[in-house]
Amino acid sequence: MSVLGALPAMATVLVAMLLMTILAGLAMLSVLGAGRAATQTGYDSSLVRQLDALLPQTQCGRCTYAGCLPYARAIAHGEADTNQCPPGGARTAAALGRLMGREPKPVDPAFGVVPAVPFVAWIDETACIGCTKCIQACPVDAIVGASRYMHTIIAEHCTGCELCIPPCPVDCIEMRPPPALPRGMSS
Amino acid sequence: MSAVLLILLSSMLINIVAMNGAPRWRPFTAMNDEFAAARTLAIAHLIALPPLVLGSWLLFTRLLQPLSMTYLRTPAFVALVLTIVPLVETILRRHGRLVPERPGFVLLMITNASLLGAALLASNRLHAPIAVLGFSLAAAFALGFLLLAFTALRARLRHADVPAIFRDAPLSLLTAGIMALAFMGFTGFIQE
Amino acid sequence: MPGWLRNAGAPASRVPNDSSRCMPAAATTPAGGTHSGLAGSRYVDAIGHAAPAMTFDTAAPPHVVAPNRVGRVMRTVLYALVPAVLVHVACFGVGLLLQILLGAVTALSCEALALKLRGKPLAPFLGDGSAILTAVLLALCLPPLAPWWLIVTGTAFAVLLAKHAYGGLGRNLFNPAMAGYAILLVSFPVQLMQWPSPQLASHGIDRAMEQELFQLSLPETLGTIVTGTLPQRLSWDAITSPTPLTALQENLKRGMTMDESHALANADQSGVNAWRWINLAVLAGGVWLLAARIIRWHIPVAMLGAIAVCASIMSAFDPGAYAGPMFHLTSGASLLGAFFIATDPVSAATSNRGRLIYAAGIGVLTYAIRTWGGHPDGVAFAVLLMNLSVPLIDRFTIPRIHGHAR
Amino acid sequence: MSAASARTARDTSLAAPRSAGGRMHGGLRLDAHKQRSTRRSLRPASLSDTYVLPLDQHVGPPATSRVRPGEYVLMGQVIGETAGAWLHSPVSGIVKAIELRPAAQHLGAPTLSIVIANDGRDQRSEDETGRSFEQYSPRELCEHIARGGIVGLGGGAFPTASKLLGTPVHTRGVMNHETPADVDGVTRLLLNAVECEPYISCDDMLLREHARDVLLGARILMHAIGAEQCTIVLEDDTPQAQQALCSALAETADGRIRIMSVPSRYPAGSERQLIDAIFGVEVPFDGLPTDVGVICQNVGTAAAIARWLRDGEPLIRRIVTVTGDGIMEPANLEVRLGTPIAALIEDCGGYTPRMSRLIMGGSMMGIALPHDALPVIKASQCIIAASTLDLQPRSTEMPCIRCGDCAQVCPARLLPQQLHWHAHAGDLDALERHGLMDCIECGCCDYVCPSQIPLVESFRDSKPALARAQMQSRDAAAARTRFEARNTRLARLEAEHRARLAAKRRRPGEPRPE
Repeated sequence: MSVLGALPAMATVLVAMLLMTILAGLAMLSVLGAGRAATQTGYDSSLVRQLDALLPQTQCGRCTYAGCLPYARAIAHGEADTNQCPPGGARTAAALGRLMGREPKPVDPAFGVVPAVPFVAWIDETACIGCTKCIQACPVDAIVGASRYMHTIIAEHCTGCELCIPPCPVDCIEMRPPPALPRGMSS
Repeated sequence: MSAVLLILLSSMLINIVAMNGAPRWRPFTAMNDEFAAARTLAIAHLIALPPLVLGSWLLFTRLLQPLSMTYLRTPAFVALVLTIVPLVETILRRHGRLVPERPGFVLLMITNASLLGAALLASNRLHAPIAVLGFSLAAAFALGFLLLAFTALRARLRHADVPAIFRDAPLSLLTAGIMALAFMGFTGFIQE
Repeated sequence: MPGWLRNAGAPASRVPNDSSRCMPAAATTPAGGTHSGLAGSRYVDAIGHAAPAMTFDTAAPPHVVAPNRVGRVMRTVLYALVPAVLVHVACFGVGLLLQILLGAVTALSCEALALKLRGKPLAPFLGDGSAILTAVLLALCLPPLAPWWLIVTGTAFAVLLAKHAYGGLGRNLFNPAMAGYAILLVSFPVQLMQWPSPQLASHGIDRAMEQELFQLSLPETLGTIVTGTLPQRLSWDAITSPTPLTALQENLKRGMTMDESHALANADQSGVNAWRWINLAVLAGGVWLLAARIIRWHIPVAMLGAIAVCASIMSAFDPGAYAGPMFHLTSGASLLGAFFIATDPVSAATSNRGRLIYAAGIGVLTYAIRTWGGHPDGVAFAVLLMNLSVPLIDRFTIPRIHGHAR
Repeated sequence: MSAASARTARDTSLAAPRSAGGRMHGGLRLDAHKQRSTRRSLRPASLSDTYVLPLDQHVGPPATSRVRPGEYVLMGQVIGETAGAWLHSPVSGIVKAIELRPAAQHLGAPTLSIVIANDGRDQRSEDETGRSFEQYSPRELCEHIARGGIVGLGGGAFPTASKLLGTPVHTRGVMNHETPADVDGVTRLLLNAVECEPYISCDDMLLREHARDVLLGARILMHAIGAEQCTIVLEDDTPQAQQALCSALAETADGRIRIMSVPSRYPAGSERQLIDAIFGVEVPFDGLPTDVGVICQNVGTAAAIARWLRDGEPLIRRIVTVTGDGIMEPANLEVRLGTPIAALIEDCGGYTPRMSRLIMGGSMMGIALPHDALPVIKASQCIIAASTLDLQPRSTEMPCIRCGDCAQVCPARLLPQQLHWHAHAGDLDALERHGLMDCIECGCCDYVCPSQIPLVESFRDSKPALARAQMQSRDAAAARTRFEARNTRLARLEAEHRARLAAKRRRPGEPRPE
């Protein structure tokens, strides 16, 4: 097996190694590139958007996350479980479970209990001092009023998240069943 | 021809088990509308398969065979897949509506046996580039149709009051079995 | 009586059925109204009013329902099959009747077994005749002298796995009869090829002598089916002759042209004639089903149309190698498939447009398998393939709803 | 059927009814069972001693009572007020009590009702100004109709005034009500005399004996909504009614009114299907007939409006068909509202031994009542004392074999077998995709189903769940848009605030940014 005879074999092996490294390099480049492209634009994968679409958007924080979108991101990344949304109730828990392919579990009462027809906030206008603290706290702009003027809550826009109760200095906000006004008429 | 069908079916069977077998992430059912995921995957296959099969065929016949290094066929194929699939994903992502799911899509595309099967078959059997292209397009189209049909099928099976022992996986395998029966009708189409 | 009227009676807050824009959702029950439970027909009044003398049962509308039953539908289809069975017996002897008997017994026992396992009531399901219909269709596809275990395994697979594994009547995805036939076709190809040559009464006198020799009496037929062996005086090759489709396929493989193959077939008068009579009887049954409005025209017309179109295109393309439309329509299981098999409502598509696509697909696939495939008749495989794509077809063929743009 | 059919100005010829071109999809040919009830002529029902008037006789909040127990009321005096249509006393007498009484529309469950003891004198309350309808402006006319307590008498019981005020002539100026561009604001009146449901024959008798009231009512309605064209539609199997209407029309010689007939198939009389058959236009699923420029009213409503405007008599009586094999002599009676159904049964000779079920409405959509001690309300068109002969009860339910007979007969072109499949599984998205909310609950699919499945009942039970889910997703979407708008606003305010601070804290010596 003369060295000369072996040279072409050696050459082919070298060429093969070179070829494989080039191909592997290309592969690495595209895998990393695609990965970066996905996360670079703070891009919420469609899974997060689909999860967010299922949530009731009360932004109440009962699921220990800042709002519905953060909770959806937590579920997508597997940090949160699918039964932490009391306002959504059994239907949302089942939909989240089905979407994540897990066995749907009933809502965990530890995160709070919400009545079937959610209550809405109500301001006792005689006690309101117009400090606008609740307006800043309301995530969905359901409170009308200006500083030093009396505030009131638009019952139809209130999602029952109870975030306006703690900041109120005179504690004049309480939760009440929604008024029986015919919803269809007023839209 | 029957060999191709058997390969497709085996990939379909392997896929099915993969689809509802792996517990932690289930790439397929991670979409609330399974149909959208199946459509995304079908179109991804349609885009990925032709360049992949053509590339691996050219690589094999023009490069590895003259240098008699055919043992490098599979690693070359793996490298090719790792190059093409992420590119396909970026193409799909720009499309917006067909956005693939991060964990599920890439892994499924790379580990999809039918891509490897199609590539190996092409390099063994076919000799003209046109035949290779035609074959890869046909394989991608058949796989896409099967994916969509099967997803719609499972959506309907989900609501039927199937006996408890047959629920989910066994019924999918039984359905795949009867489907294989149906495909046996095509045996002998093209004399090998 | 509008929605608000009837729904307001029930305790849960109801939304009237008119479009929500003009009618508000009655968020709470009418003011002051308390709802006493309507215990069956006994009316208990929460406000102390004495229950009136005569009380009546309160059932939900509609109060009048047409006397239509699932059993009636299936039985009508069975009656429509009777002419085909009679002509079949006239041609091939009493073998078919025994096969049907065996099939029906197996089907009913498997159905009973499955229902008992599922804990469902036996009477209504056994009475609806769907299992018997599966058995009869399967028996019509098998050779009359096939061994007993062929029809038994086919029917058992059809009823147990193809129907009850999916949830019983109305929930199977695949046509049970065709699933059973396909499994037999793939597993026992030899037994399925043993079609005896037809002994038509209208034979010329010269053939009469031979007929006695081949005519199998009832006990002999029974013996053949049970033991699987012919009486001494006969041998399988002597009495079997290929069906027109198989004959055509073998001739073409041997390189004959179409005309020679037809000439050969016409010479052997009994073969082609028998099958033509059987198909005529099937057509008669099918048309009667259409008249009885049990099936609708969409599936038969689309399937036969697709076969005819493919056949005429290909035969126009190369008359020597491809048979004309008439041959394809009147041979093999085309007519049986179009009127009795593809129209199985459970495994067919749902909307009319979906049915047209479904049946056209069956027609094209049948023609393709017959012409280029290995099997002589592709109806079974075509039906199974299209059953597979029915959920996909249904998803795209939802008809336009009244009042919706698309 | 082209919408603008050729119409000569002074077409005084005997307007023979022309058959409508458009055919309804599906529908059933049912035998009408109307001969027995139309054999005798119309007669008023005998007066009973107490009248019970429930306060919630139509959709919307119930009426608030304007009388106190013990007060003496005259016939036709207003006793209840609500937005849609007021409530009037059918007789003169003492208000015995305002209490919970079993009501027919709640299947016998009690609801707040006014009980009036009849003193038999029928003293009428004083007439109003007695102006003829031309002197009212369209808006005043609508409000006057509301004061007369007029509601749709075709079974829907929708307050007529609210429907009329929805037409473009009244809403053109109103800000939030946009009339679709393609409708040129022209409203066409459609008087519906198509009694497609078996057993009901009250409109047929009304036309035979009070055709002139209907025509007067038509002219009043055309004035109220500014319509120049009115179409009265009948079924082609009511010859006497057509004859009476044509001769009355020939007398009044009003060229704007034409008469048409449709083949008698159930449910041809449903509003959406009738508008499609007559004008060839489909009412949008989320819209009202006024969106396609049509107002559909029952002929009974037109007659009631005529009596209210001409004689000053509010809606205190209506025609009720009392029929069925369970009653001795079926007939059509002019009944005062509030009369107990038992009194009607006595008027028609009492029950036959074969009586088994008491239905208010037709045999396809009527509701079964627990007993006959319930009052007649504005919406009770027909009382069927059904016997085992009339009823063909449902037998054991079998699984659906997807035969598609129901899809062939569905007038709304739905797929009831798919709706049943998804309703059974509770899959709300698929139910919405297959159009559950467009189901008009006519019962045709139940009628033809070989598996005898109670389809309409399962659809009616799934509709509230779907409606609630749709409302929740609408609210969630609105909440999300408000939440995102708030976040962008806060971010903008924050950016402006920081820019102002940065501008103030610029280092000395830099030129002031002009």
